Amino acid sequence: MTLSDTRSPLLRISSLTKRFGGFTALHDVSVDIRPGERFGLIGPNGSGKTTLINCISGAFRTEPGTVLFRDEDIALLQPHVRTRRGIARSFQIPRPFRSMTVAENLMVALDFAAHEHVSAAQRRDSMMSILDQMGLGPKANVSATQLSQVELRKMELARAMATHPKLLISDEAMAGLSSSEVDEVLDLLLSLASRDITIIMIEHIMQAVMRFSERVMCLDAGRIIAIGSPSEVMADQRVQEAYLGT
Amino acid sequence: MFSFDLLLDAVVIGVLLGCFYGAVSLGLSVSFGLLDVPHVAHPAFLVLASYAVYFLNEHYAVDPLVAGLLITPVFFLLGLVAYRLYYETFEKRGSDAAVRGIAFFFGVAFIIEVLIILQFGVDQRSVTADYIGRAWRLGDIRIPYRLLVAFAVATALTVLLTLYLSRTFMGRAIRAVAQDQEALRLMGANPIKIKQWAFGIATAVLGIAGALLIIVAPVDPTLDRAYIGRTFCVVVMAGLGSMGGTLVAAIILGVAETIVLTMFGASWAPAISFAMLLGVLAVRPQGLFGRRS
Amino acid sequence: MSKKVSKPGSISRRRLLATAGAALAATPLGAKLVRAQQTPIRIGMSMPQTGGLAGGGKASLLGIEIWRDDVNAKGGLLGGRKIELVVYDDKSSASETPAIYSKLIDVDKVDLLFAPYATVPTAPIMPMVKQRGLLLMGNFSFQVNSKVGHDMWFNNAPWGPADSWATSFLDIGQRAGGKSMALLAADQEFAQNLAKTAREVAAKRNLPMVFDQAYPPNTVEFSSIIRALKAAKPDIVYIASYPPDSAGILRAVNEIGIGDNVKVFGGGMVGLQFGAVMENMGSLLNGVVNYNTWLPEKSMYFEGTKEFFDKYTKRAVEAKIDPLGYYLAPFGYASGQLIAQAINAVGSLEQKALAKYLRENTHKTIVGPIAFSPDGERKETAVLQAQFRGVVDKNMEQFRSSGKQVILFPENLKSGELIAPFEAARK
Amino acid sequence: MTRNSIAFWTGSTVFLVAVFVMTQVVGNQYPFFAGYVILQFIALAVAWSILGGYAGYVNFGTSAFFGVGVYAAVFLVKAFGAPLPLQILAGAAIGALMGFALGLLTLRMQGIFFSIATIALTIIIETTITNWRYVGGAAGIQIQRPAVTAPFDNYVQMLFFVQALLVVLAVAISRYIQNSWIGRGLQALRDDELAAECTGVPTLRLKLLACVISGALMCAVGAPAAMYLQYADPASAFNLNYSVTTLAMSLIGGTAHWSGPIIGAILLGTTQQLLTVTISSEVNVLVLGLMLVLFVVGAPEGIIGLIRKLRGDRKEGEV
Repeated sequence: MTLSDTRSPLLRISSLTKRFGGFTALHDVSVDIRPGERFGLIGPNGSGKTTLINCISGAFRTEPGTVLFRDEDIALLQPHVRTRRGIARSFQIPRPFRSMTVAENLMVALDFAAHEHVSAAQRRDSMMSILDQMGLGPKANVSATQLSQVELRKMELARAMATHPKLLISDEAMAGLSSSEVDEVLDLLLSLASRDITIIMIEHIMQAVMRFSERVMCLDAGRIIAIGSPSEVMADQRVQEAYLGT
Repeated sequence: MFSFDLLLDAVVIGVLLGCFYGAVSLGLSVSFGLLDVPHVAHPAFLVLASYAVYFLNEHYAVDPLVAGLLITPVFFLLGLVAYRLYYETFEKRGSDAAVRGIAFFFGVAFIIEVLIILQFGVDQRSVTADYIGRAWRLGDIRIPYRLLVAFAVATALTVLLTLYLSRTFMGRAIRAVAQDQEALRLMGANPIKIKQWAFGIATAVLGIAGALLIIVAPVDPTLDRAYIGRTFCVVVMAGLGSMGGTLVAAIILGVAETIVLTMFGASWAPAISFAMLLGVLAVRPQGLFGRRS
Repeated sequence: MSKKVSKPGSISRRRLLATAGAALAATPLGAKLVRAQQTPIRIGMSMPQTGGLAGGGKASLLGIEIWRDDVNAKGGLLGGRKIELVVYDDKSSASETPAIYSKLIDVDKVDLLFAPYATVPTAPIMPMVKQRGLLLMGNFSFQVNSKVGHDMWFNNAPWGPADSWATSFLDIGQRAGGKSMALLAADQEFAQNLAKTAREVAAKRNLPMVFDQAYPPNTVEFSSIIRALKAAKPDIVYIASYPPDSAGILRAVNEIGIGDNVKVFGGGMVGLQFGAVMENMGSLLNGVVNYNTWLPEKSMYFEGTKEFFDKYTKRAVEAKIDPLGYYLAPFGYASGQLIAQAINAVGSLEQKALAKYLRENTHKTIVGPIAFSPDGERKETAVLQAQFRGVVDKNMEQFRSSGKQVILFPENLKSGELIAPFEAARK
Repeated sequence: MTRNSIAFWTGSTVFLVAVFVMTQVVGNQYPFFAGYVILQFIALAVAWSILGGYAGYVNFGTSAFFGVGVYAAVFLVKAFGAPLPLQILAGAAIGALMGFALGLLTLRMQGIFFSIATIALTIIIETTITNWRYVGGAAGIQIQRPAVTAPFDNYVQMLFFVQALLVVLAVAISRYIQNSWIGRGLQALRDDELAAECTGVPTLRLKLLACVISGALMCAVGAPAAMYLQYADPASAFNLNYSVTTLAMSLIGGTAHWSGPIIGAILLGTTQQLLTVTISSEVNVLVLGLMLVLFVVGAPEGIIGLIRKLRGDRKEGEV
């Protein structure tokens, strides 16, 4: 956090530690995410990126450490409550509701996380507009099991969007995609960001991170080793070591 | 009516009885604990093994334990076939395998029950051997040899299985498949073959366990229903997939049951052991010696 | 209604149908004499052929079938009407029998009803037959009519008054010098009923109860219970157990020992009457004093008894049923004999008349003379208490000869004296 | 109301009227006895599917809920001579409480652990009832039916009608759940519990709700069984058969749609009733075993799944 920033942060993580038995997955992590920021999270495999996401979205309980979201401590809230407060996420390995169509997948989000009471027709409209925006319009009534990899990624993002998030966490949404598909997803994320949604993007594909992020943080072995502008972080000695594995 | 003698006696008998429970649960600890197969027909296979042992004992005067060893290869093959069938029809298709698997194995259990009735009738059966019906005197305590046999067999099985799973290549592969099937596939091994082999082993163990079942008490064709709760209770309480844990959990169960049976109202015994299971599940869902942290 | 019988042949077919229809509508049973004389007499029942009671049910049914074949070989009843049995499996469960008996009464329209073997499947049909005023021949259920009070119920079992069972066993024990008592009963229906009367009788006699436990179904190991029982040092040990447990209990007694002060041991162990169990237990049985219903002792042979067992043995082996069949099979046959004598005496299938005849007379059967008290149970108990003697291992045939189970009670059937204490009798 | 709802409620009314007319016209008692058993299983299967089908939590404790319903009725009759509607209401209330307790205790467990916990619970409750002398304990208890109320002239006919009402109630609730946000939430958590949570579904609360509704219905269905049998003993009331048969019916019918359990229960229930009065031997059990295996292997989505597949194929053919 820079002193010049007067707005309070959207998400403030302070002194977060997470242990599994004897293994410390996160060690004293503190970071602030500003409203509307495009934030990149990188680090080698097993560095604690997904653990951090799980702590923010509520899949793991955290103690010690606090997680403040819009000035409210959410560390003890269940995941679905956090979703309703405005934290949405996609999964590293897509987790669609397999017995449903694409449209129904989104309807779950609209049914349970929509903030205000809206009519069924309005929900349908809102669902279709999200799907169109994601380029999934024609697939609305297709079973989730019949989607291609890139379509699954897009559907995950669409489902997250349907919860009307303030903060969207994209967990390696581009892994395993072709370069043209990577660009497609990246454009989608950029267009979402342009509509005042804060986005944390976890990614291994460096060009994507560089192009997308305003700020990048690098984790290694559960600790923050660098944080700053993309070029600063890329130039950091320790980041290069962590990635080259010296 | 408290007496220290009785308590000591109850503990000794309870440990031995627990070993017996452990022996009949070890196969399930592999098939359900390591492979996640909801094998509710496990006790039906167990009773089937008992009847096979009975048949050999009755008609060819084979010692029940020897008979149990003799049928293990057959049960191993049976296990290979059973897993193949289960894999082709459930695991391969993916989601919901557990729910349908349960129904499938219930069906199999019923079929086995009826086949036993058609072949052997509904009367209860037992076997004869020198060690059945006599006891070993240890001061004031007398211990039935039957239970000592159960103790020896259970310990031997647990040690052998633990060594097999930790020392041999195949054993380690089985444990790996329980941890992460994908990783194993990436290493070029075929997880299905490994699981099939493991299920074969789990079923083969039932040969000996079936012999124990009929050594400890007479069997009848529908006895399997009484053991569904007990065996799953042991395996879950132990925490999935730990052989030593299975034995320890079984012993805890056996001791608790025997103490209640001897010292308090005997008719509460079943409630006590299952209340313990619920307690363990509520506090430590991964079981006492669970494989997950 | 059924008394208004026109001579067959003198009525038109339409009239016959009309009469039959009206009769059937009013009382489904009993009014079928309008039919031609050659139609069979149909007896309906459910019988446990699967589940826990199947072993007994199958043996009992075979006894009834042998009676049917005997009657039919002699040309049937009521001038040539053959007996036909309509039997369904009730899976040993109480929840199956109401529908089955409704089917028997309303759809199959059988002429007479037999009850299924045992109390649990019988209990739900008692109110039904009472309400409809139907005769029911009971089959080894225990005190199932005491609350219902149906006056057309007759139990074929030799139980007699509810407490006679405990009375006879405690008599034997006290005569042998017993001054205290232990009670171990299965936590299941029949055993709990026995335990209840035993407690009452003991209380009445001021016999101290030093051990009183119920053990749950599916108990695997009895060593620890027997140890606790032994520690209480009782003189009389009354056990009310079920077939799977009886074997386990005796094994544990043999292994753990029961103490020298025990005078008599046994009483209400179900299972020690079945051939397969007795063969399995072999010498472990020696010394046990247990209830029985029929035994191959001289005093137990009546007219037709030997012939019955000749036939039974042959057919039981083929059907994989209890090869001895002492416990239930002859009483199934006797049920048939009772009803046949009533039909012959009354000359019709009129249920009330049959019931009246059964209630008021003494009947000759292959299990001895039978007379009923007003509640439909035996007037006097004929439950035997017998002691196992000189039994060897793995031999089914030994139980066919006399002397292996010496009858101690009742007096008129007695074939020997008690050997006490228990440990002495086991040698 | 949508066209579907109108069709459903018309169908239900026709069904109830038909059942009522049947009780007034048919004199033969057997259809009521056999029909009662089939209706009872329909209601049980439908109630079971609310948790077992929609949420995918396999409850082995059907017999526990059913048995508690039976004994709730036994207790009320013995203690207060309570009338049938009160027995059913009390059964439902106790069932709801029991479902709530079971849910709190076990719904954090995943999949098969929940199933095993329900087995444990069944045994604990059965043992408790076995030790409760007031309601007869292990020895069982005979109960007298009160006089039947007009317009019925036979108690079993009345029970038949009451059970038909319970079926309609259970189906209406199940259908409502399926078509509402509750059903969508349950379906989502069945597919993927974590993804459902992260999409805003309050999974624990929904599971609890399903457990409470399912439990209340199963207990309510059990209550009239006391009057049907006029006898209760723990071994029969808590028979494992209720659990297995209910599970089998739901899976054979298919759990994806509310009508699946109905179809399964009618098919399997009728088959069992027919077998009881025809083949009538251990072959009965064999048929249940074979049907389970064949359906689970050959029609994994149940009969509903088969029908959908056939329809789908036909549609594709037309295009």
